[in-house]
Formats: sequence, C-alpha cells, structure tokens
Amino acid sequence: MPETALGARGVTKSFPGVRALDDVTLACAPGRVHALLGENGAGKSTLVRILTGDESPDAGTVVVADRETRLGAPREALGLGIVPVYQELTVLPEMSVLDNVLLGQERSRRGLLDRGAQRELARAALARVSLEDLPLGTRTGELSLANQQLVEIARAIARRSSVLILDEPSAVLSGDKLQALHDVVRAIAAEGTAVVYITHLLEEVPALADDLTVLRDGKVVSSGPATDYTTDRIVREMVGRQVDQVFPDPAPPAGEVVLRVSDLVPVGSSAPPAHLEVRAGEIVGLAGLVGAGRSRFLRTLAGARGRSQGGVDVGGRRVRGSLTGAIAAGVALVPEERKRDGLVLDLTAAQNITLTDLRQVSSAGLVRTARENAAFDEERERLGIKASGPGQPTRQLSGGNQQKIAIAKWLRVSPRVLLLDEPTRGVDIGAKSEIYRIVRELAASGMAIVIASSELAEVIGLAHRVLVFRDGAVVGEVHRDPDSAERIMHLALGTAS
Amino acid sequence: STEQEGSSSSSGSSAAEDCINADEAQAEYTASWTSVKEAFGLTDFEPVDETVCQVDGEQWKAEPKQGDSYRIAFAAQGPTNSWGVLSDEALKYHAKELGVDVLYAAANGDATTQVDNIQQLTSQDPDAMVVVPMGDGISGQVKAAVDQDIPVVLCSGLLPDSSGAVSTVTRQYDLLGSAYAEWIAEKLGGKGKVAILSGLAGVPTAEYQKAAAEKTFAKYPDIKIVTTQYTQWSPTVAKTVAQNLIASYPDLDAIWSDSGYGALGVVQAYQEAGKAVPPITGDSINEFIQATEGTDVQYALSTFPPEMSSTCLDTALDLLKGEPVLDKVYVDSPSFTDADGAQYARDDCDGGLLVPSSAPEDLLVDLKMCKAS
Amino acid sequence: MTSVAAPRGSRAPRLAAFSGLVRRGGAVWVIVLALVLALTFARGTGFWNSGNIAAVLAGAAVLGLVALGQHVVVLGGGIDLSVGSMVTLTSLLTAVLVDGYPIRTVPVIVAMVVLGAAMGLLNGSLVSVARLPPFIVTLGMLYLVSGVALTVSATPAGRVTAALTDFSRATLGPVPAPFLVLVAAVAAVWLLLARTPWGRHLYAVGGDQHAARAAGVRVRPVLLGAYVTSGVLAGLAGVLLAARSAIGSPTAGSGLELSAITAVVIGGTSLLGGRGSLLGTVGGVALLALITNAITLLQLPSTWTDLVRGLIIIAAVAVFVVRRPR
Amino acid sequence: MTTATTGSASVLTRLSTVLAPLAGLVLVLVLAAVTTPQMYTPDVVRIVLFQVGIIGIAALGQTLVLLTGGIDLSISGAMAMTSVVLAVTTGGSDGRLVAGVLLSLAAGLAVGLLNGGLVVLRGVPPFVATFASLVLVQGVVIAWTGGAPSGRIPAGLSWLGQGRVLGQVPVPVVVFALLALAALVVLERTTAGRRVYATGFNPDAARLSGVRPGLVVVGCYVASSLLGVVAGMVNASYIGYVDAALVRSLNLDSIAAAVIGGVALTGGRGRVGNTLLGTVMLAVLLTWLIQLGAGAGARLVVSGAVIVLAVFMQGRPVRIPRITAREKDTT
Ligand SMILES: Nc1ncnc2c1ncn2[C@@H]1O[C@H](COP(=O)(O)OP(=O)(O)OP(=O)(O)O)[C@@H](O)[C@H]1O
Ligand SMILES: Nc1ncnc2c1ncn2[C@@H]1O[C@H](COP(=O)(O)OP(=O)(O)OP(=O)(O)O)[C@@H](O)[C@H]1O
Ligand SMILES: [Mg+2]
Ligand SMILES: [Mg+2]
Repeated sequence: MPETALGARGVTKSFPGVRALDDVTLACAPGRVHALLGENGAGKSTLVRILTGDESPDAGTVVVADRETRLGAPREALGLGIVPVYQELTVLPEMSVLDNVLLGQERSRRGLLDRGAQRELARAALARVSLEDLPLGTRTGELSLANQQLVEIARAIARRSSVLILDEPSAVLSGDKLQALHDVVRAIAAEGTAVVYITHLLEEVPALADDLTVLRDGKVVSSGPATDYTTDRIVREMVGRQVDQVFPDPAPPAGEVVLRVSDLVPVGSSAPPAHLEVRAGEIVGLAGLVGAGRSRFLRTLAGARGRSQGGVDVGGRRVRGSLTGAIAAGVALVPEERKRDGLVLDLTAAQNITLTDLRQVSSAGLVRTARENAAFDEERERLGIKASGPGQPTRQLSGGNQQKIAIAKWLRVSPRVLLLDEPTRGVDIGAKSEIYRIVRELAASGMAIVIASSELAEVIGLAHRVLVFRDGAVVGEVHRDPDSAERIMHLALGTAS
Repeated sequence: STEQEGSSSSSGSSAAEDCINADEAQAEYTASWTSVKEAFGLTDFEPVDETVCQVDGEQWKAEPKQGDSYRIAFAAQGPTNSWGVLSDEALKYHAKELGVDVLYAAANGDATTQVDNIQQLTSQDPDAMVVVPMGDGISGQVKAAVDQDIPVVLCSGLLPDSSGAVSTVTRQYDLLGSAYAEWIAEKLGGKGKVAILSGLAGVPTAEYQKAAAEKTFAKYPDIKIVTTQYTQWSPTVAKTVAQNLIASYPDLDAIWSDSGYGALGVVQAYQEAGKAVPPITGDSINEFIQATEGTDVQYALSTFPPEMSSTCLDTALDLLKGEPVLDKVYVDSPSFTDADGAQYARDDCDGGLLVPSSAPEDLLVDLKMCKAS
Repeated sequence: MTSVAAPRGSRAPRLAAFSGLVRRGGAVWVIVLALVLALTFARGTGFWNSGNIAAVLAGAAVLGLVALGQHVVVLGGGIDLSVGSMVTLTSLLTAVLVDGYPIRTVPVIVAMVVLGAAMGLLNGSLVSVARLPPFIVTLGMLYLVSGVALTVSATPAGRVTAALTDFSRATLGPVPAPFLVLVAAVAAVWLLLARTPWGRHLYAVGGDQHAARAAGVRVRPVLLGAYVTSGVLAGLAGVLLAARSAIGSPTAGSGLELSAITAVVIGGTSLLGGRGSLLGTVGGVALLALITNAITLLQLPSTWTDLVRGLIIIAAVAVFVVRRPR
Repeated sequence: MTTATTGSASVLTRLSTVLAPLAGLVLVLVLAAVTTPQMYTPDVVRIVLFQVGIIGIAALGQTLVLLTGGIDLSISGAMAMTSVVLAVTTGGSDGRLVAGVLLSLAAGLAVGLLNGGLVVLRGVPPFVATFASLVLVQGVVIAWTGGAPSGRIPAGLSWLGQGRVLGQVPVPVVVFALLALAALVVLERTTAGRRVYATGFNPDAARLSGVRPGLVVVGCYVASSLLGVVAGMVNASYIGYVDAALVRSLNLDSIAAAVIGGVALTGGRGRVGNTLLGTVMLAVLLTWLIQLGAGAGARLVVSGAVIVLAVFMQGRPVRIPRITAREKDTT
C-alpha cells in the first residue's frame, strides 16, 4: 500500500488577478480522512480541481500512489481511482437517479447497457447513503436538494476509488442525512481509501478527520494530525487572527410592527398557514433543516413566488403578491443563491449595486456614471467592500465581497423590511462577522429583518427570536436563552416532547 | 451489367418510330416561332427541330370513374406569384365552365412538395392529371401516376421523356431564350457587350432559358457576355445588380433578362443613374410597360402565358374523350417590342399581370387583378 | 426527510401530469389523433384509402430521417441548420454519380452515407473541437454546402437506376419501402439513445457539459457522434429523395432544416438540450406530414396553406413547450 | 485554459470581438482592391452604403433580440408585410401615406407582441417562435392578397429608398446611422439599456432585482419588428412596387451581420459597434461578390466560409465551462 495515495508537490496556480494556490504541498495517506480547511477563496476547490485533472497547475506536480503524475482531464484521474465530489452539484436534473449514479461508469455488454448489472450497482451505492428506498427511475430534478447531493455522493461511491475527494459535501446536508454521510465516509476510509474532506462546519472535524491541512490565501499554513487541533486553533490558523464569535445581546426592538404576515401559504406548499409579526429594529431568525421551507417562505414574502392564500402587510398596508409590489412596499430579499439569483456577475460592481433602483442614478432615463460611482463609493464605505473600483466585474470579487454587494444593492432602496436568506453561505469567517455587524446596524437603524440560516449559532446569535420550520410549516418559536439551541434542533427534527 | 439504363430510349428516338406525324401539328409548332420572328423583326430565326406526334386517343378514352363528371387532378405551382395565381385560377375557372371537378394541390414552387402532391393526388384515383412541373425531380412520381393508367398532361413546363407524360402543353423555353438573344444580336449588329440576368439559380425555368440564350449568343463571335447574374425575379434584387453593372460595365450594350420584373429593376437603376437604358428583354408584365411608357427604352417582350393552363385542361379532357391529341402542344402568345408596346399597357390592371392576357375578363376581376370596367 | 421531496416548483398535479405527458412526447400525438379523427370524419374514404396513407407515410420518410438526426443533435444541446443542404447535395450527387448505371447504385449509396458522415464530422469538429456555437457553424455549412451543390450542377441533372425508383415506390401492404427505412432508422436511433452508454452520455452532455465532463464523460466524441449521426441520416434521406425524384436537383432539400427543427420542438424536445423523447419527434413529423396531406385532402383554398400551417405550428409549440424550471 | 471572465481576459475578449470583424473587413477590402478596382469608385461605394443601410436597420433590431439571448427569424416577414400593407392601404397614392405608415407600424407591433408573447408567456424557444410567426405572417399576407401581392408604393416615400443626402449619401444609410446612434445611446447610456444587458446576462438575478425581464424581452422583440418595418419601408420605397419575390424569402442577413460583428447568441454580449462592423463587412462582401460576377454557387460558399471564419476569429468559443463557472443549485 502506498504511503501517499494522493498528494501535491509545490503546486502553484494563478488566475488573472488572483494567485489561487502558492507552492502547496500536501499528502493524503490511504485509509485516513484528511480535512482540508480554509476561508472562502483560500484555494481549496482550486486544489481539488488540480488534484482531479480538471485544471492543470502552473507549477508543481500531482502525486498519485507515490508517483508524480500529469492529469489531463477528470477522466484520467477517475481512471486512477481518484474520485471527486465537486463543491458544485453536478447531477443532471433531467436524467433518472439510475443514470446519474452510473454516469460515466455505465456497465455494458456487447455495446449495449447491461441493465441488470446497472440496477444492482446503483442500488448498492444508494443504499450506502441511506437512499435505498429511492425509486431508480425518478427524475433527479424532482429530488430535494439534499437528496440530489446524496445521489451525487452515491455516484462517487459506486466507483472503485483509491482516493475520494469531497468538497463541502455537508454544505446542504443536515440531520440524519449528514449522519449518513459521516458513516459512509468512515466506512470508506476503513476500506483503505484516502478521503479528502472539505468543510466550513468546523464541528465536523473532530468527528471525522484523522489529519487536517489549513489553507490561507493559497498557502498551506498548518498541517498535522487532527488531534493536535482545537476548533479555536483551526479558526486562528484560517483567519490568521482571533475572531470572537460571541454575539452581544441585541438592543430590544422599540419600534412598532412593520411586517405583518397573516395565514400565508406559498404556492405549492401543503403546510398550514404561517403567521409572523416583525417590529422595526427587530431581527427574526428562521431555522430548520435543508428543504424545510425557509427559502420558500422568504421568496413568497418577497413576491418571488405566488401565495395560494394569506396576506402580507408592511406598515399597515397590504403588499401586492409580486416582486415589484413587494419592492415598492419596501420589502427586499437577498436571495440564498448569490451567483445565480443575487448578482449579475457580468455587470460591474457599481452596475449591480444600482440595478435595484436605476432611477436614483439616472435622469431622463440616462444613467449618470458620476452618480453611479458615487452610489458605489457610499456602499463601499458603509459595508467595507473590497474591490478595485466601481468598474470591476463582480465575477472577480471574492465570495464575501460579492455577498456584500448583494446586500448593498438592496440598501440602495432603503427597504423597511430586509429578508436575508443564508447571508453567510460560502462566506469566510472574517467576512461573516462583518456581515453580522452590518445586520445589527441595519436593525438598529430601524429596519425589520428576517434572516434564514442553516448555521444555528448564527440565527440564535443574531436574532431576537427564532421561528423553526419543518416540512414547510412553522413548528415553533424560540427566544434567546442559553438552551435555545437544543430546543430548536428538537423542533426542526420533530423530536420535541 | 455495366450498361447505362435506357440510354437508348432517353434520346427520344424510340418515340419517333411509332410517331403518327401530324403535319398541322408541325405547322402549329413552327407558327409559334415565326410569330415571334415577325414580332421581333428577326431575319434568321429557325425553330429548333422537334417532332410533334399525335397520341393515340383511344388508348386513354375513359368514362368518369366516379359520378358522371370527370375528376381532374391538378398539381399546380401554387399562388407564389401572380403567374402562379392566374395559372391556378384559369384552370379552375375553365373547369367550372366545363363542369368538371378539380382535385387541386399546390407545390408552392417546390419540386419536393410537388412529388408528395402528385402521389397524394394519384391516390385519389382521378380520371386525369394536369401537372405544372416544378422541376425534373418530379418525373419519377409522374411516371408512377402514368403507370397507374392516369393520363398526365404537363402544363407550362417540360419533363424528360422518361416521365412518360402523355402530352405537354407549354411554350418553349428555348423559344423565349433564343428569341430574346436573337433580338439583342440584331439590335447590336452582332457586336457588343451583353449582360445576362437570369432568375433563380438552379430553377429549370430560369436555367433552360439562360442556356438557350447562351447557345444563341455563341453564334456571334463579337458578342461578349460580360457577366451573368441572378435577379431572383425580384425587381429589388435586379435593381441592386443593375446598379453594380452600371458601375463596373459603363459601356454595356444590351441586357438579356428572362423576366419583366428583372427588367423593371434594371430600367429604374439606369434612370436613377441618369443613363440611357440599353436594349433589354423580359416577359411582358404590365408594370414594366407602364414604367417605360413615354421613355425611349428599347425592349423586346414576350409571355409565358399562365392562362395556358385552361388549354392543358382541354387537352386532358380530349384524351379522356378519346379525341386526337398532340404529344406536344406549343402555345403561341403575343410578342412585341417597344415599337408597339404601349398599346398593351393596362392601367386598370395589376402591375404583375402578363399582358396582353387572354384570361377571361371576369376572372381577372374576381382575382382583383383588374378593376371591373 | 429521507423520502423524496415534492417536485420542483411543484405545480398543480394536473399541469404536472400534462408536462409529464409532454416530456414523454405523448402530447403532440393528441393533436395528431385529433387531426386524424377530423380527417376521418371529413374525408373518411379519401383519407384512409391505402394510396393516401402511403402518400402520407412516403412524404414523412425524408423529413422523418432528417428530423431524427436533428433530434439527436438537439439532445446534445446543439442544432443543425445544415441538414437541408446536406440532403440537397447528397440527393443531387446520387443522381449525378449513378447516372443510370446499375452497377454504380450500391457504391454511390455507400458513398453518400459516407459523405453525410464526413459533413457531420466537419460540423461536429467545429462545434466540439474548435468550440464554435452550433447555430453559426451549421448556418455557415448551410450556405457552404448548398453552394457546392449549385456548383455541381445548377440544373436538374443525373438519373438514378430503375432499382432505386422501384424501391422508392415499392410497398409492403400500404406501407411504402422508404417509410420502412425510416422505421428502421428510428429503431436504430432509439437503441443508440436508450440502450448504449453513448446515449446516456449524450443526454448528460446536452443537459450540462461540465457536469458530464466532471463525471468522466468524453464530451468531444459524444458531440462528434451526434453530428455524424445527423449527417449519416441526412445522407440516407438524400438517397431516398433522389430515388423518389429519379433525377437530382440542386434545390431538392432546401427548407428541410426548418421543418425538421419544428418537428423536434413540437415533439416536446428542449432546444436547450438534455431532454426529449423520440416518440415526440416522430409525432412532430407525423403532424407536419398530416398538415400537408390535410390541406390537399380538404381542398382548402391554396392561399390559406401557409396561414393554416403557421397557426397549427404556433398552437403546437405554444402548448407543448415544457418551460425550464426556475 | 482559464475562464475568460477575469479582468485582463475580458478586456482581451472585448477587443478581439472588435478586432476580428475589423481584420475581416480589411481583408475583404484588400481582396476587393486587387480583384475589382472599381469597388472604390463613388458609384460602388454608394451601393455599399445603401446595402449597409438596408441590412443594418434590420441588424439593429436583431442585435436587441440577440442581447436578450433570443433570435428573430421573423424580421424578413415584417419587411415583406410592410410593403404589402403600404401598397394596399395607400393604393399607391400619397394621400393615405400616413395611414399606411401607421398601419404598417401597428402590424409590426403585432408581430413583435406575438413573438414576445410566445417567448415570454409560453417559454417557446425564440428560434421556433419567430420561425412560426414568420410562416404565419407570410400566410396572412398571402391569404389576404390572394397570393400575388402587388401594387405601388406612394411616391411620397420614394426619398426614403432612393433619395440622397448632399447629393451623394443614400438616405437609407443615414437612417441607419441615426437609428444606430439611438440604439447606441439606449444600450450604453440609458436605464433601459442597462436592463437589457442585465436580462441578457442573468434573467433570474435581474428579475429578483426588480427588473421585469418579460417586459424587457417583449420590448426587444417589438423593437426588432418595428425596425423590420422601417427596413421594409426603405426596401419598398427603393423599388416603388410590392416585390412579391421577397414575400416568401427568409432573409438571414440581419443575423449574419450581427454575428459576424461579434454579437453573441447567448445574450448579454455585444455592442452596437459590433453590429455596425458586421453590417459593413457583409455589405462590402455582398457587393464585392456581385462585382466579381461570382456564380451563385461560389457566392454561397464564400458567405458560408466567412460566417464561420468570422466567429472563429472572434476567439470567444463556447468553452466547456470549468467547474467554478457555476454555483450549486440550491433552490
Ligand atoms: N476559474 C477561476 N477564474 C478566476 N479566478 C478563480 C477561478 N477559480 C477560483 N478563482 C479564485 O481563486 C481563489 C480560490 O478559489 P477557490 O474556489 O479555490 O476557494 P475555496 O477555498 O474553494 O473557497 P470556498 O470555500 O468558497 O469554496 C478565489 O480568489 C477565487 O476567486
Ligand atoms: N424554487 C423552488 N421551486 C419549487 N420548490 C422548491 C424550490 N426551492 C425549494 N423547493 C422545495 O420546497 C421545499 C422548501 O425548499 P427551501 O429551499 O425553501 O427549503 P429551505 O428551508 O430554504 O432549505 P435551504 O434553503 O437550506 O435549501 C423543499 O421541498 C424544496 O425541494
Ligand atoms: Mg470551494
Ligand atoms: Mg433556503
């Protein structure tokens, strides 16, 4: 058995503008789980793409089974038993679960698919991620996001792998699905496979990792057996400074009720109607497992999805059930998915910021560049956005700064109600705490804020009170107090007594 | 065998063997040439030799297959232009007069569509079929129809003998093509620069006339064809082309055009450029004559009359009645030059109408091609 | 939470069922059926007589083959505007090269299929290797190939052998031989799509190229395969067309590409790639063939032809498009 | 190897989209100079300018639609329809010219709304939607005119197609210049233009930012059809008659021009400058081929090759995206 199942020697990779990886050396031993940690933009995924031949290094080499190897395409890596699950979902929604699990590894006899063998293989793989009762013919697009992710993992498991690379597999998993993932990872490692595991949820590390490596700005800053590391140390290594994750109590909301939601049911939801009142200056958190319905609830409030019943009032006035209606009424949604829904990445930073209210920066329909830049500078000030200038394509910004832009564009319309969906997903710890600061300030300035997040600490820390969702319904409300975390988990899982 | 199939029969000689040569038919054929010859005042203009025969009428004599009136299938061009409209409607109109039913199918100018049309019409088992051929591509399907004992009359167009059509009623492409060319040659005294404006590349009607013209011009060593362009039978395209001609060949002596629409564009281009319009040819659309009225444009026009379709119907019916019919009926139609062109202009009629039209007046009115007088 | 979650944008079940029908390509058959019923009522005997059925089927053969190729390309996320011109060139060449010599028949047929494959290969390489947008590549090819056809001969030319013409008219019961070719082709393509790894890969590449690549799928060969298939089928269609017309024409196939794409789309296949059903495309072909047949059968005023065709197409596409999920 | 989205790369890309057509144009001009010197006489230049006008006006509309990620095959239908509407409603007399023009615009509006409606409300792929409406428009015209549209275009309009500014410059190119300028301002400087680009790049994000992508798209299709109507008027007044031959034609010049110029079919990418370049190049090319007296076949071959080459040179291949290019789909 080789010493290093997969490794990198002095790997360097630059993209125009960024040095994503800088002389990275890494060694993953067979049968061990190697956690790869680092802030957003630290270079984790880039490293993964290089280790799997999806991208080639500018300098340095990839080591496979102790041998230096060049990889031209993911296919070649797969051929060597290096099996990745990329950060981004790569299942094909239009194809059946069966076809997705076996994509690229179809079993065929005499040129024709061997359907019997196919089914067996798929069944086995799905069983290992606790999806044994999933009909093989289902269109994958019909599955919940979590299940899609598990199908993707099943695809990887179905391959005979000497190395399994998982890039943030847990980002969209929770509860027993996350548990299932951990189990299968341990099992696979036990079979002698080297596992590279990337995550932002540090509590996973002690549970899973044997070794870990921390990347910062494309450099390896620390590496060693997981047992040598406490969460605090990891965080310190990641950000290079100590961040206090303790949330001061928020100022009690003084203002009158701004947002009133009365027996609201989103289109396509069979859940009982939801009620909600948010005062000016109040922050309400939404907690729940993935697919519990938080995003759908927020999208409905923002008029991005239809309501099949119920109403939304802002400042006592009924809000029309359309995006423009909601915006006019002062309701702003910072959507869950920044790159797809939150921003037009090909427009410049300034253009994104002003897109929500072009009238401000235009006169007689003509956009005034001066005013536009002014608007940009204003927000750069307010949110501490790091960008080379108003003209920089948003695509080039780091995750955190993109998120700040996605928030800034809504501050332009000075909304009365601000809806934040997963505002810190894929945002590094440094940027996170800044976003927390911003949220608090906005609340203090009299905004009513609703924030959905999968990070329990975050919701509890920021919000005055937390609504818990399960299967599309509000199943309880929890106020700030020491043991709120447990109560929320119980409600979310449906194990509340 | 390495033999080429039917290479012998395709020459048409086999047809000649059992040819009951009808003299008056031959005469009629030559007449169609001489009339043009006179109209254009040509000195030497001999018909390309052609053996016209009489079809044994008895062979096709038949009672109506359904009911007591004949059902004639009509594989038409379709109303893709005013020629097509009149061709279609003239036949239908005549059919109404004679009280025969018409099974109509339009190819909209496309040979491939017409193949389908003919097969479908054949399947309706008509007594006879009139086909306005959209291209040699249909001959296979025509043969199929004939093989099912449906007498097929080709109308305003030719197909190779292999199509087995019983009779062909048309005006000759060669006739028009070479007549225009001869006229130009004599205007230029057999010496000068000529441009050829053909219609649509790849479309038989255009290509055959062009070929005939080139053959004729070839007889005159001093006539140079400086360029050959396509007008798509569109005055707009023709005008642009002509503007280019003016620029690149300022000293052009004559323009051979196969269509009045083409000629129309050319005339406009020259007039706008303030230059004298060189002698030009084309078919006699009303628009062109009106446009050139009172100008000194020299032209020679003839027609490929759409209303000949009614003759096609007559021929088909004669076959069914067992009356003598010629295998090639060459329709004659007026030809004229600028000398007496003006008289044919019809201000009460549509610009696209081919004048003079022998189509019934009330039909033209029905089709809103002419105002009721 | 382990159970399967509600469908995306979980619409009203009835609609969902409908979109399911469209997905599986059944929807267009509803119209086809309706049209057939209408025709049966209006012209029962006229429509059902074996000759007319044969006419419909024979008319469908060429379009069918081309649409089949188009279907494969579209599944792969591409589009092939050059099919019409490829049919033109191959049919013209068939006639010109055979030119009535029986011994040439077979070699020429083979040659045409190969030629089709070659043109497909060119399309495919420009798309998958040079990575140019399919629309433009094939638009260019459309001009190029029809240009070549015109240079081969500007007038109808050549002559096929009796063997070919006879074949084009031979029938098995009411079913014309050319249609049997189509049936065979459909079967073959179905096998390729549904039963081979290549088929799976094609869906994957059409649905999401980089996801397919990440799963270890070789994108280029898959795309090349798609365009070659389209080319081969166009070549076959060309031969059939030549056999049917007995003579080659330099404009024979013009416009076919648009009909083919229309057939594919009203069959419920997504022009975005990755989703589509053969059944639907075949239905689309059937519908177009029926429209032409119906217009003549019902003796509609010829000036209405395009109006009717336009209305039906619009109705069909407007109803049978599965909207991409948000 | 890298995604063409980071700073310098995108600058290069933008440059290349302008350089490629420029290079092509220069090439054709040189070829012309060698093979057909008369290309540079005022007369021929004027012809080219006219062509630029007639192709360009439609190409502008096409560009708007392409920017939204659509395509408009029905433009040539709108053009043909216009000439017929003009002729029929005016009966060739200047008296009712205004009515004729208004009616044509109304008809154009209808076509645009049909296209936009199919694409936006029903999610029909633009290619098919606009093809279907092309067939429909042609069908309506043919049914309405009994198959043989014909008639005179009022002389009062002839300046539009035949007139010259300062005795030399053809009016159509002037009209085009003005419209292009307008399009330039709208796209680059106005809020409307900003919305078009935002929609073209990312309709979902645009929508969630309060932009109404539906309206934008419909607007672009309407604009396209209306520009088609204008092009139709120019065309009709150029010859002065209804040209039946054009009614059934499907004219792809406008698409070719935009694409050769470097407007992407994928939406969002492309500027008026690209369209201008592409139009000029196409106009020069077409005129040059006529001047050459090239056969119909050769002409098609050249056009085809040019289209492919032009796009090839733009160096903006539809790359197989890197995994980073997409985020995880979480809704
Ligand atoms: N294709 C690309 N083009 C340009 N820059 C890129 C590209 N891919 C990554 N980068 C940049 O390289 C750096 C590292 O990105 P990478 O995705 O590897 O970070 P990461 O550690 O995976 O972040 P996250 O935790 O959010 O996944 C970032 O600054 C990113 O912007
Ligand atoms: N855009 C959408 N259209 C239709 N259904 C959706 C959409 N997004 C999610 N769903 C479904 O609605 C339910 C709620 O999804 P939603 O995304 O709101 O959950 P969530 O609590 O926000 O989870 P997360 O935001 O972490 O993904 C799930 O069953 C999901 O499959
Ligand atoms: Mg990453
Ligand atoms: Mg969510």
